Amino acid sequence: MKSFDWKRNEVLVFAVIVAFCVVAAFSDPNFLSIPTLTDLMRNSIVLGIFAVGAMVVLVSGGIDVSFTAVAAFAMYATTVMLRDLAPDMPWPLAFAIATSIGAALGSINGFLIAICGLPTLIVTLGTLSVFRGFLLTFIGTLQISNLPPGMRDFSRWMMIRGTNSDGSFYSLPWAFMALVIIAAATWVILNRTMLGRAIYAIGGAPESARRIGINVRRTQFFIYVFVGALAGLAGIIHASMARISNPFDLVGLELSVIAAVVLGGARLTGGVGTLTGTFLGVALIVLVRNSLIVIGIPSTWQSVTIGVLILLGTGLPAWQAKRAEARAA
Amino acid sequence: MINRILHSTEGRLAAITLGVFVAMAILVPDRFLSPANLTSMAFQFPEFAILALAVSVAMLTGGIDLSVVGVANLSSVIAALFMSHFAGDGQGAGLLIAAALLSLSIGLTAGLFNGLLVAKFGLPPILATLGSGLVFAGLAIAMTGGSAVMGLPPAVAWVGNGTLLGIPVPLVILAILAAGVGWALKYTAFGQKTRMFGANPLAARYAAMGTERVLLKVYGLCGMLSAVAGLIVMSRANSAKADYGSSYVLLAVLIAVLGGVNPYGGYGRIIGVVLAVLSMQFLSSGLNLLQVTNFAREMIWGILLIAVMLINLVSFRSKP
Amino acid sequence: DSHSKQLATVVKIDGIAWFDRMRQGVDEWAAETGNNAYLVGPAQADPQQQVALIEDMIAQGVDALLVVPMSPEAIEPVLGRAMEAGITVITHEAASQQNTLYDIEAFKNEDFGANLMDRMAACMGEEGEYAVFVGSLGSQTHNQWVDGAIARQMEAYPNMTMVGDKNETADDQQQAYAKAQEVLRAYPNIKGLQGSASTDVAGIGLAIEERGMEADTCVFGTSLPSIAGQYMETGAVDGIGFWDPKIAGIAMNQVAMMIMHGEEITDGMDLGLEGYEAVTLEDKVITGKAFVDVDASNMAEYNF
Amino acid sequence: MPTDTQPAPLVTLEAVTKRYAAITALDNVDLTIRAGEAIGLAGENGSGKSTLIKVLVGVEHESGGRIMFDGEPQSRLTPTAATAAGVQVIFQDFSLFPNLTVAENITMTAERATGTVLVRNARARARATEVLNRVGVKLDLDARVERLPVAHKQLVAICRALAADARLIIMDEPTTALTEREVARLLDLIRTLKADGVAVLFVSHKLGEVLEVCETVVVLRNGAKVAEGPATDFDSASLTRAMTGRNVASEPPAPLDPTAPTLLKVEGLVRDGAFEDVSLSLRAGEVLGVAGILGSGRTALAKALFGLARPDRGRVSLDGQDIPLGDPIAAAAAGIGYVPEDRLTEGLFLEQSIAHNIAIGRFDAHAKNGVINLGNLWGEAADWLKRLSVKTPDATAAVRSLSGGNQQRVVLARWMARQPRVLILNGPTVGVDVGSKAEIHGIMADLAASGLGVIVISDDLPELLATCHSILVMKGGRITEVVPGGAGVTEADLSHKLAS
Ligand SMILES: Nc1ncnc2c1ncn2[C@@H]1O[C@H](COP(=O)(O)OP(=O)(O)OP(=O)(O)O)[C@@H](O)[C@H]1O
Ligand SMILES: Nc1ncnc2c1ncn2[C@@H]1O[C@H](COP(=O)(O)OP(=O)(O)OP(=O)(O)O)[C@@H](O)[C@H]1O
Ligand SMILES: [Mg+2]
Ligand SMILES: [Mg+2]
Repeated sequence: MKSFDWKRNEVLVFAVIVAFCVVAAFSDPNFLSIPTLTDLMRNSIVLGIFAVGAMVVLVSGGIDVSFTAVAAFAMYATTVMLRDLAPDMPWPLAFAIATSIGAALGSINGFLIAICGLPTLIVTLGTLSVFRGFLLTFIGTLQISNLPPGMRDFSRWMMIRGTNSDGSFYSLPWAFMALVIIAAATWVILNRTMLGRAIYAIGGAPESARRIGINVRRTQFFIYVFVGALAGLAGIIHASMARISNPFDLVGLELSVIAAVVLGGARLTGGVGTLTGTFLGVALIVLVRNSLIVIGIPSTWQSVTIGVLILLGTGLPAWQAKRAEARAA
Repeated sequence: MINRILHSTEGRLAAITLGVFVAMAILVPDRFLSPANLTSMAFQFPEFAILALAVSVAMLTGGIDLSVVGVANLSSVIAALFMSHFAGDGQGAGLLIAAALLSLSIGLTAGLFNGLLVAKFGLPPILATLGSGLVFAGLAIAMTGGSAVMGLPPAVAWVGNGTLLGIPVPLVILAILAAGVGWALKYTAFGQKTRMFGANPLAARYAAMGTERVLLKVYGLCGMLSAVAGLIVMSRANSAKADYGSSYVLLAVLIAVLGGVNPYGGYGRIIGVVLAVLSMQFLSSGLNLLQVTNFAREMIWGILLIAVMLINLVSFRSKP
Repeated sequence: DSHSKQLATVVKIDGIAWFDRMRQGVDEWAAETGNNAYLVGPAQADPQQQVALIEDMIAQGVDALLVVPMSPEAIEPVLGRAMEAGITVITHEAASQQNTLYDIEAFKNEDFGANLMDRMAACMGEEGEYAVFVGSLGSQTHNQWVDGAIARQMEAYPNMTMVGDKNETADDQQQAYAKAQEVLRAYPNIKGLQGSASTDVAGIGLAIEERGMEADTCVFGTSLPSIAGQYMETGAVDGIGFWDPKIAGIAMNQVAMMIMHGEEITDGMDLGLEGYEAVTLEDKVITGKAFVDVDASNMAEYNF
Repeated sequence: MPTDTQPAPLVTLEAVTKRYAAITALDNVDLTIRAGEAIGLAGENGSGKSTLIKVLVGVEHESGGRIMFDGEPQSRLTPTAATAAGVQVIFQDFSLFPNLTVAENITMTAERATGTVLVRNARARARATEVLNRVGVKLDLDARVERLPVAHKQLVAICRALAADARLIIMDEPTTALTEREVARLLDLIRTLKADGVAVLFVSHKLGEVLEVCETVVVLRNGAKVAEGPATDFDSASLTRAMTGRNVASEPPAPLDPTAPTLLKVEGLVRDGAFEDVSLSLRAGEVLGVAGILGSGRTALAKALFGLARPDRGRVSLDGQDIPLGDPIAAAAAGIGYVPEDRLTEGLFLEQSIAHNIAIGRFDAHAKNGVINLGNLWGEAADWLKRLSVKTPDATAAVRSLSGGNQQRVVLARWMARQPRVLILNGPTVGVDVGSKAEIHGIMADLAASGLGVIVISDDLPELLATCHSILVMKGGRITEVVPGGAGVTEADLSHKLAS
């Protein structure tokens, strides 16, 4: 039987979330309410999809910092295409286009990493600049706030709707379902297929994987295409929900996303990472970013708070691991 | 001979840098080679070159320092607050030296804090410095409410805008720092240990090398270099602010990698970093003269980075 | 020919609607006057990149530099060098700039903020809680608008109270949205929200729409019809104010040209541009009366 | 014998050659392996054994010659094709996945071979349990492999090969981390496999094992096959001669001077969960062995002495001076050196030069105010290379380019350059060929003769008996007995003391 390991990152992050909520609930009794929950869930959609992708890459022993540029590219290129060529396109088709653009850009990463064998950090650092530069130079820089109707429809399509005691609404869009579906699909791939085993295997020991006949290159290629597709989808969902397609958006989030994933227990050295941990990490980051006012931290201290949180969240487990290692030595 | 040069990473990079320079000189001959442009370039690159130097040193140990800009701004904000507080007393140069020492010690403290996180608490450097960078920048915001600190004594302007024997002071500072760091990495026990630690941290521990001390020194050095960059930025902006140069973090990483520093540790030469900075600056200024949009510049940097990696790859493979 | 001058307009950041509108003005003016005038801006909103860009422009030997500073303090030294090199330097949105010949302001910032407050107070029935948003705590103009608004409220609307600090949105719509959600949760009775960055009201408007609070709240701020239009349609945003960056761009180039031709700028002068018919001159600051009040009723008149 | 009725051999290599740039790792090797046959592959370090295996399973591709499975020529063999043909390998470095569980590791290859897309957990676990029982070890199926001790990792690697329905199992030094008991078990298992018609290619430096279990022995030297014949034609000495081309004799340790002063004194050292109440003393010139079965706490003790782990209680003193515990730098400064178990990850800076690998501990010594006198530093390194006769043309070459025996000498040189008083060697000859092994034993004897105290931890009982003045027997973290080395006790006696 698997025994429960109390020292896992997941447990720690969960404890921090609970502690944060308790403090917030004390300083504002309205904090523990359905609108807070739906706000947090809504704000987790795009970050969550990014985080799933980042986690898969980390598990495979790589790192991807270009996914935000892929998302911005896919999002903006699709919006421009829709606006100029097919304004009445239904949203599923638009989403498919954005996802394919993401996958195509991901395949460029995949080619450089899997086929040419270049280091992942360097490649994605480079493609981050290239994708963003290409987007802003050749596709456009102006934000589009009159989104095509298809995308607007999608953002207004609510899964849950309700009225609060004070008469205001709360709602959760169907876009949240995208996150749920992606999480489920990724869970199946990682935990129930041989492909997932291969991803963990190449993250743990690439040479061993090669020796037992795992096609390391093909697996890596798949991963970067998959992550690109996820990023493309996240991009278009982001634009739909924000009702604006801004090519400057998203880029700059990449390190926070990776921090959230590592907070959730994924290892930067590869081979280890879970979806539960990833979502807990995302939840924590979203919670803190959106609730500092509630617990009375002035915005001048926001940056310090998030920094300290990242340090504590990664520091405590790292320190524990270091001590455990010293004990086992 | 040419073959020999092209067989080393730095040799190829030198060829590329020269190529960029020649290309720009041909495309916009009168303006690119004009003294005004050459001086302008010489004033521009030292600040991010010094940050790239700091990132490179951290990368040698297999780590990274993403907090360089945060440290630079925190130390310059504190130095500026200090100077604006005492500026009335009129002792320009003396005050400047005191402020410089103050900012260096802030840089050192911040760097040692990073070192402590990495060495003692075992945080992955990328996250330790990401988090601490936010903390440093945040402290600078909290101290200033986010606005710029002004009212610096006139002597400050000399650091970023003055010349020494006709050479821009920032360039002189960069030259001294690059030479110093390059020399230290090669000829001092600290430098050799840094490299060896980067090559295999576990073996370094088993060889009874003081790994924690090395890391503390490395990040302390990064912090001090960042503080120097902060001083130059402060002088060039004649003010200090929490968000100056925020786009320089990834640029510094890009330059270090382009300069041939192995992000996984153990290999890297300062000359490579210097060449990478030069090629970036030539490209950047040249493209500005050609009125190419700044977005295209970003794209070209990315392409340059990947191209250099691919060239390295091809020439490694084709070795006999 | 010898009459044609090279004038570089250097803006905070390239590619956004605001400065694209300004570019239109610069390009039109260039075509009209036959000068080589153009607009450039850094790819990222970073004062140091703007400094580098200005360095390059100086090295190119432009005749005039027209700058919309990201951070006026940060570019003091480089503008000083430009002036030493004999370049005609004009700034915009930087009333405190030292190293400039003239700074052009579309209006007095405090007045603009007070005007927004007046409109918001009228909408709120002069009572209730309100919150303010700025793009960054370090931005001088945003703070002047907001301070002007708060001062106006203090003196004229005693039944209104500001809740929380100035909320910082990093000039990012997504952040404004998240901040607005948070404010709405923390202060469920809030009635007024005032934005400063052009994206602030859009982010706030989205949060308001999602909660169905269009009718209960009054949202005002600086923005453009192209950004805030869809929220004004639904009533989530009640009104915006702005000045036309196109005219501001022309004004800068025009003033620079006048100076290079030896003309003098005087108090009460007519620049021949809408909103700048009778400018005031105070020290180096040229101030017009160029603010535009827009709400759902007249937004169709502005296509940018 | 009517050849036409006999099936084609399982595997045939014809004139296989493998070149790495300038190095010819395999030179025209012919080899035939038939069902139910165990072939011993012997050769010094770097003679090409591992390369032969890699070529045979498609991890590397031959530069010339032909490989046939069941008489079918294989062009550009891949690991998948080799697995499909029933070839399984236990790699020298185990090639496990540290981040996966024991069960996942054991069944990974077998499951892949079934071509399944989905993971079948229940089936896989049943399979893993079955194989573990067959090998006779108890391991937690859900433990991550990275947390296992080396020996357990090796057992997992063995189980992985057995889990797939193999027709040929290649074992590249499968017993290096195993104790006598487990080795005996493995050899039994090989006999059973043979009886079931499975062929085994067995690579080992432990010649006794090779001769015990294999019917045919093949010897490689410098990539070429230099001898082949029935195991009964060889004995330890003749096999050694075939491998090295010369005779290697082991000498007993020089007698210990009874008046030699005590160097190292350990009193009541305790580390909870690892070892209990360890006391020992080591005299100048003494070689002290430590023997014990897997997990008996030998490595933990060695690391504690060297400061890599902090003991909970107890004292360690050198020349009567207490040494601060848990601080390797203090330990090294006091004169204790440690040559670790795993050369590749703990010992060497693989991509760095040989000279750097030797000089690592000497930077400070050659520095004045932090500035190194590089001439002296490299001169000293070159001197040590010569003194330990490391075979390399170029001290600036990466240490990766050296063979195992020479790499081990580099690690030894690193410590000798620091002139330690006490040197702790953990598995000093693991994966080292017979020739180099004898030379390393010679170096150990010289060290002792020059007045050092040497502590040797080893699973190789003959090695301990041949080199040590006395041997500590560790069981369950305690020293249970001290036996004399040399001819004082036999290998069988010692083995019995450990296992009982
Ligand atoms: N990838 C490689 N590149 C270059 N040379 C190699 C490579 N792999 C092995 N060699 C060389 O090929 C030769 C044979 O190595 P191999 O590993 O097969 O020896 P071995 O007999 O298995 O030795 P050991 O007993 O140490 O395991 C050695 O000289 C080695 O240095
Ligand atoms: N029966 C056991 N099973 C697994 N681990 C054990 C067992 N007994 C002790 N250990 C742990 O294993 C660790 C490793 O022991 P250690 O490596 O010192 O043994 P060893 O005899 O030196 O083994 P080897 O030399 O084969 O590596 C110790 O820290 C101890 O906590
Ligand atoms: Mg081998
Ligand atoms: Mg051990």
